[in-house]
Amino acid sequence: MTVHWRRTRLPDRVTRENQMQLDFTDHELEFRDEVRRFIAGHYPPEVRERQQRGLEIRKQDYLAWHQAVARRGWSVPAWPIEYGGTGWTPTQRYFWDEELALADTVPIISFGTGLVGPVIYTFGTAEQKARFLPDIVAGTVWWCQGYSEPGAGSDLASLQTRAVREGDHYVVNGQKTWTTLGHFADWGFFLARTDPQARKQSGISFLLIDMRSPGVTVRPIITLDGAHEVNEVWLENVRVPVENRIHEENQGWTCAKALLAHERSGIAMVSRSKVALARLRELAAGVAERGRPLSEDPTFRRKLTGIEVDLLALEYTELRMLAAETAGNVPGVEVSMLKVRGTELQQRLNELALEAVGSHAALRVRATLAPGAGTVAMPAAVDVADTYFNMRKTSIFGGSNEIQRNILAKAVLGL
Amino acid sequence: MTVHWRRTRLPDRVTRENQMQLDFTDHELEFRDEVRRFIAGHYPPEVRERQQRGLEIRKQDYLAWHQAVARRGWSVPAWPIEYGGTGWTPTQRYFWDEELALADTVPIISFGTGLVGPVIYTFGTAEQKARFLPDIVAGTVWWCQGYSEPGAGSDLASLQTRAVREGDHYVVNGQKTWTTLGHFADWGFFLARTDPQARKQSGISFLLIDMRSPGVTVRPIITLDGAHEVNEVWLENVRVPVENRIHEENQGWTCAKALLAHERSGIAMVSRSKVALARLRELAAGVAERGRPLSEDPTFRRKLTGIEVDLLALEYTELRMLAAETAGNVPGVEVSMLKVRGTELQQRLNELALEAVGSHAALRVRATLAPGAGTVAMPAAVDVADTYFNMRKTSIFGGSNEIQRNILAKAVLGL
Amino acid sequence: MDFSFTPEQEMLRDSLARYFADRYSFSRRQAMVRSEQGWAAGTWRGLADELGVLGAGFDPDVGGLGGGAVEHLVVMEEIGRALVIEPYLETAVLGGGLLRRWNSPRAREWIGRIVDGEVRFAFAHLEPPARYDLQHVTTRATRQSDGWVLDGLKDAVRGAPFATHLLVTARTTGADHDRRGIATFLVAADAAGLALRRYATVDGSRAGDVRFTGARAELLASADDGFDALEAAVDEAIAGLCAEAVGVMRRLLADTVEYTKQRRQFDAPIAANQVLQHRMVDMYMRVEQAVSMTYLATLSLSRPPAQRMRAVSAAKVFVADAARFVGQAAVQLHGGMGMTDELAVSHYFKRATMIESQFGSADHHAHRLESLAPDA
Amino acid sequence: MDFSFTPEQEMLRDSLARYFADRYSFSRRQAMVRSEQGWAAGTWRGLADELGVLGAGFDPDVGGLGGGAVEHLVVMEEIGRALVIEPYLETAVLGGGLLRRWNSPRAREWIGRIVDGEVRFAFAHLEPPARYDLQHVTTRATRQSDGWVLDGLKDAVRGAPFATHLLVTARTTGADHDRRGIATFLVAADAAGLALRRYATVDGSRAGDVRFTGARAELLASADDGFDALEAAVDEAIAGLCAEAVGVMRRLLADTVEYTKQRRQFDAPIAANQVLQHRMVDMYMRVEQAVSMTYLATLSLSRPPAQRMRAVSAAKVFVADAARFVGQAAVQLHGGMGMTDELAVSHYFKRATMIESQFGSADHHAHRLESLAPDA
Repeated sequence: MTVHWRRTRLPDRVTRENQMQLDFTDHELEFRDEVRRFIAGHYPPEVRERQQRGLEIRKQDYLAWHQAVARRGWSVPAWPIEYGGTGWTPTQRYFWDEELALADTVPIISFGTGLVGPVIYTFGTAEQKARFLPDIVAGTVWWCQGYSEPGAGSDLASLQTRAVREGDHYVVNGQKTWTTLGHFADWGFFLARTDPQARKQSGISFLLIDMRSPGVTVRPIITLDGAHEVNEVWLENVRVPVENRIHEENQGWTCAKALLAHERSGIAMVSRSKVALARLRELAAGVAERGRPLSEDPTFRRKLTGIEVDLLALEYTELRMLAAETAGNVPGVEVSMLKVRGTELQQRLNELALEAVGSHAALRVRATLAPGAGTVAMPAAVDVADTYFNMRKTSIFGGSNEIQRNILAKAVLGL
Repeated sequence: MTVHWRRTRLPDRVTRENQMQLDFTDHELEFRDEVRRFIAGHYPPEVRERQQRGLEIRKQDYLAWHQAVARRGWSVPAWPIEYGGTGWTPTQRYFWDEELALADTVPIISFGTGLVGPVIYTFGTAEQKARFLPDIVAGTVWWCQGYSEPGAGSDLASLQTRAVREGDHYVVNGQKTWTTLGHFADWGFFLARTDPQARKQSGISFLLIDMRSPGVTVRPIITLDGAHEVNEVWLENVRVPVENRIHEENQGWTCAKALLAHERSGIAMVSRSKVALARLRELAAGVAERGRPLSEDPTFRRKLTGIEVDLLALEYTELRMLAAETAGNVPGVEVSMLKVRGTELQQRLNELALEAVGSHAALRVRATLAPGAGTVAMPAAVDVADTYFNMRKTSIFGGSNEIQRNILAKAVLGL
Repeated sequence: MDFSFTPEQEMLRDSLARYFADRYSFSRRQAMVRSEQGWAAGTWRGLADELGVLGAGFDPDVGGLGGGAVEHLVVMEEIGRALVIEPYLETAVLGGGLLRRWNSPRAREWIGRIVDGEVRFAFAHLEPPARYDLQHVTTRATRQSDGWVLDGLKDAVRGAPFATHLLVTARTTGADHDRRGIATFLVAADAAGLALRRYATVDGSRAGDVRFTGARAELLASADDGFDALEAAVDEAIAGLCAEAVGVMRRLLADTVEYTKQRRQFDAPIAANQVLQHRMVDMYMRVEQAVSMTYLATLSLSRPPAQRMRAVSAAKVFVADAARFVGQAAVQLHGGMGMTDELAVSHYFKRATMIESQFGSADHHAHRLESLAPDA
Repeated sequence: MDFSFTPEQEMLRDSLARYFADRYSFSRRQAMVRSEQGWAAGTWRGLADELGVLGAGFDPDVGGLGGGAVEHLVVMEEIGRALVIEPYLETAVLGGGLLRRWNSPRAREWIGRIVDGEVRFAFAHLEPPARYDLQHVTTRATRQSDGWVLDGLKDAVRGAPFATHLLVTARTTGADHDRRGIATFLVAADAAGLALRRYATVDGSRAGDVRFTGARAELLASADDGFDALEAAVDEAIAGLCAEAVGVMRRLLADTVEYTKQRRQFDAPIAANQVLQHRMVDMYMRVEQAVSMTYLATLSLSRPPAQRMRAVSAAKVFVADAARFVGQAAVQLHGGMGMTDELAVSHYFKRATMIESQFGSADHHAHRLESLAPDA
């Protein structure tokens, strides 16, 4: 049977409205300017100075910036307005992330705002919300995450930490690991097994634990770059009031899943990578062999161009998802792609920086020079190698890139 | 407990004999010259002319060269001397392969010499040896392989072809595929299931079938480059005398395994790739943009250099295995590495050739030009794309590169 | 910012998809490209008369639908998906782009003929030693009392054997690589002084070398300053080519996912192999990002030249690499079947491969990108 | 052609392996490199007195064992395998290579001191703007009535804080990049006019910037024509570095295979993942080929300069890329544990990373390869 095609199957003419377009609205651009002005005017000068001098960023530095943002009312943009959210559009949230990146601010630590906060406002009781949310919004309490356990890795549900009910308390025993900045934490949110007989994901509860409770020990894990960023947390007969459990007993996995799905925005770190690319260009322009700057070496340039192109591809893929979100489509597991490609690009940028500084990459100067001893011959080389080493974590933590590809294979391709 | 180390644990002095060294012996080099002279003097001029004119290589062309080699006594170097082998050292065999490659000869088709021949002299009866081996050595009979079946792919043992014993014959029914140059074949060697109840690898027999037998149909498979190289072979009630079975009934898998392990020498195709690299350099020197030859474009050069380095790495890896073989160590599954890396390099060479000819790669001229119509603007571009397309097979056929990596993971790394 | 298609654009896509499914199935396409002529005029007529799609990118006052670059994107993606060889890119996108810029009564006349399906163009630009340099033009245009005549050789002119007219770049003045002095002409395929040597292309189309010996030609727009318009129209064609690549790659990915789920080996579908799964995820990620880059290029066509060129070249770099990866992976995962002429996958792979170099390779466009200021 | 080790070479390898296993375990090594001094003199003494290995590459008449490049390869591979920071490369290979070429009574005296473990060298060559250009030398050597004095700045001198003497390249004549006029000198680490700024390196060693202000120096061999010898000795050092990389990579691969077999996730060893298996196969293939390239470079050291340089540069290109791939994959497959300072794997990864650029990156050596005729 032949279908009869008629010209009327096509519109007679195309409307010029609602056409696909790259430009942002004036309103959006005004918002961006406002954000830019706010950051320029309120970023704590002493934090900026520590960054510029290459000094370690302390707990109070992170909090100072969080508190400045909170005073402006922007510390939890993605939250429901009733709990302090801004009601921003996805585009506004994107601009906020981008401006923070372009201004090279210290991050607003997301354990409270991005992770436990949403769990509390989604699953918590009115009392729990009233007790915990305001401090998270204000940035007066530092939260940490007690999820991973030694030997569990990406297989989160195989956790061994036990919480045994004794009256109105749980007695918690176990060990957590990879707890980022846990040494700064006032409170932590933990997954613990409350029903040892249940199947893997069942029988887990979500507990909030005061890190000053007796029996809580935080031990540093030094990473290969010499930094203290992650920790082990030991829990020995830690007594946790039952009212600090979020959601029903044995329903912790529901909280955990919700949390993992949250706050994917900015995961590709495009803006941070753009800043890194600009710095890399600068670095390469300052390095020369036989008088020719590395930035003019065709082999090096071609690698930079490859990264530039891939970064654009990632940026516009993220923007497409953002536009879809704006149009009401909640992003799905496709965001795993942003994580995979984003970390691959960050790591390629680190590799090129390492190539740019050449043999000088070997120098670990900052940590070993007496203060005021002056700079080495190539100041730009300082930290390049340690950054390269440190950033290897990005393809491992938060669900390794192999796990992300497994997820994509299953969820997107139906394999 | 501390071990006491004494200087006497080391030799007092090192002997200068038997030291590791790169050079070949004078005797080996003389042999290479002899091979080179033989090829130069005996390669059929009419075959060379067809190659130079880009004409199709016919059955008689392959056989003419095989027969010339046979007259010199070199057609089955790896065989035991009693059946016609040369008794060459691994180095001599390597030189033979290399000189053939450097002289760009048509290959000596290996279905007889490399595959079925060794099976016959290993597992065959005295009668079978006397009947089949001399023709293989002389190059008067063309053999083909009936192994793969539609739907089986790399899972060889899942074959469906049935051979049912009826008196002193087997009646064979089934379908084989990917039979290379089967349309030239006088005889074929086939795997057929003789015991349908047996476990996968058991119950298979190894049969020699006269391709002119009633019920044998060879149908061309045209590959993506438009070439007729492989075929389907249909077997419909083909009667095969029992005396054409090699080894015991149901022991065919033993023959098949022995055959797959055979004749790995030259599998990396290093010498052929060296010739291809030299041609690619020539090609790139003849292509220019704004007056600068592509061979001087730094981006293109860097890719060439990468291939050159990887080719050296493969060559010396093969030579190490060869040296180990010379010293009496039979190469193991490590040769899978030669196959994987060899084909990856061939394919990268094809990719660069494609890049070199640029948009001209689109032209399929030879097949569509009237004879004598002259050459196109870029004669070098002819066949580059079809070669690229054709050579995609190298990472698929003969056990895909994925299967080779599975083998290496299991056998070499114990995974 | 908005990346959604309008209802009209969705309608355009659906109509084309159904039209090609009905009229341009893979087996029909194969029968056609293997025929003596290598093409069937009916498809082009159908696109004009039955679908009216040839006017998608032109203004209503010349008989078009009033669309633009996004409509071209929609059409080209469907062309890629169905492996269509008809010269929409050369005729409506490239030729149309030049004619729109000319913007004269005569140009509107030509556009009307495009919309009505009366003319088909081939782009006769490449000269043997030019490689990808758009400015390398040595074919000479000479003004005579009654018009222009061309002399020179163009090779690898895709679609020339099917064209009614050739779009020919020629030099009115200046040296071989000068920007100034390049103009574009239209020459009737049957003009005296035009000799065509035909041959097949590996991806199922036909092409030819064209020699002009005093062939009469019609000048499009300006004689000496035609290069800016040419460069812009070629960028539009590159964006269209990227859209075609997206259609080709989507099909390669879909076929591969489907095939690996069905094909069993060692008692399991081969899609159960984690290595194959990750390869397909890598294909998927490249396809999705190629889509993004195609949108970027398409929506940048109306921006200032440096921005336009940067977006288009970046898209071509990405798409060329993606086309290679996706094509090779599709064939590899199809195993022996991917090597056969019989399955569609090998033909999509061949088209993907040719798209890599059409209008400039990844390296060529990377170099163009490098020649433009990073912040332009 | 022969790639087998002699029984004496096997004995050398076994002795070193057992010595390092006993005296240089990972935990001892870590305690040592974290100490205030960053090293322990005992190891060097042990290598000299207990093992006598420092003479492996020297002739018997200067107290050596009569070995050569292959003995250096054996030693350096074991150094890589045990992550040894002691300056065998700088002292015995590079310094020894220069001294062997000088071949004077004074040189034999120095060699004797190397064999006896009395001296340790650091190679003070790199100057801030030189990058990898071996000919870029601006440090000045001036002849005075009673010898030479040096003036200039060398930076990133690996092992300088442990050295008894620095091997310093300096210019006796010519402009900054001239081949002629470069000589190598020995300067005592405690010489007047030598100022050292110390710091740690990321791979567990120490380094320093060295300023020479009229420091007294001893000239090795010729004043104006020292570059050929320097270039040859540095090539020997690069071959040695490749051998070290092989040792490092063998350990990275072995640890990764072991770890993925033991580590369970989702109720199976993670080594059951096909993607991880193939990654390890790719590591294995790179390691094996790096071995081949190291043999090629080592056995080519005695060939004519162009052949030697080609083999050495090709080896460095391959080994640098392999070191990156193998190191990154090892950390990735160890997951979070690979990121910790606690396991050996991260330290082997860091050493592998530094080997990438030591004596020139992959791109640098690719360019050197390109500058030499293909058939030389």
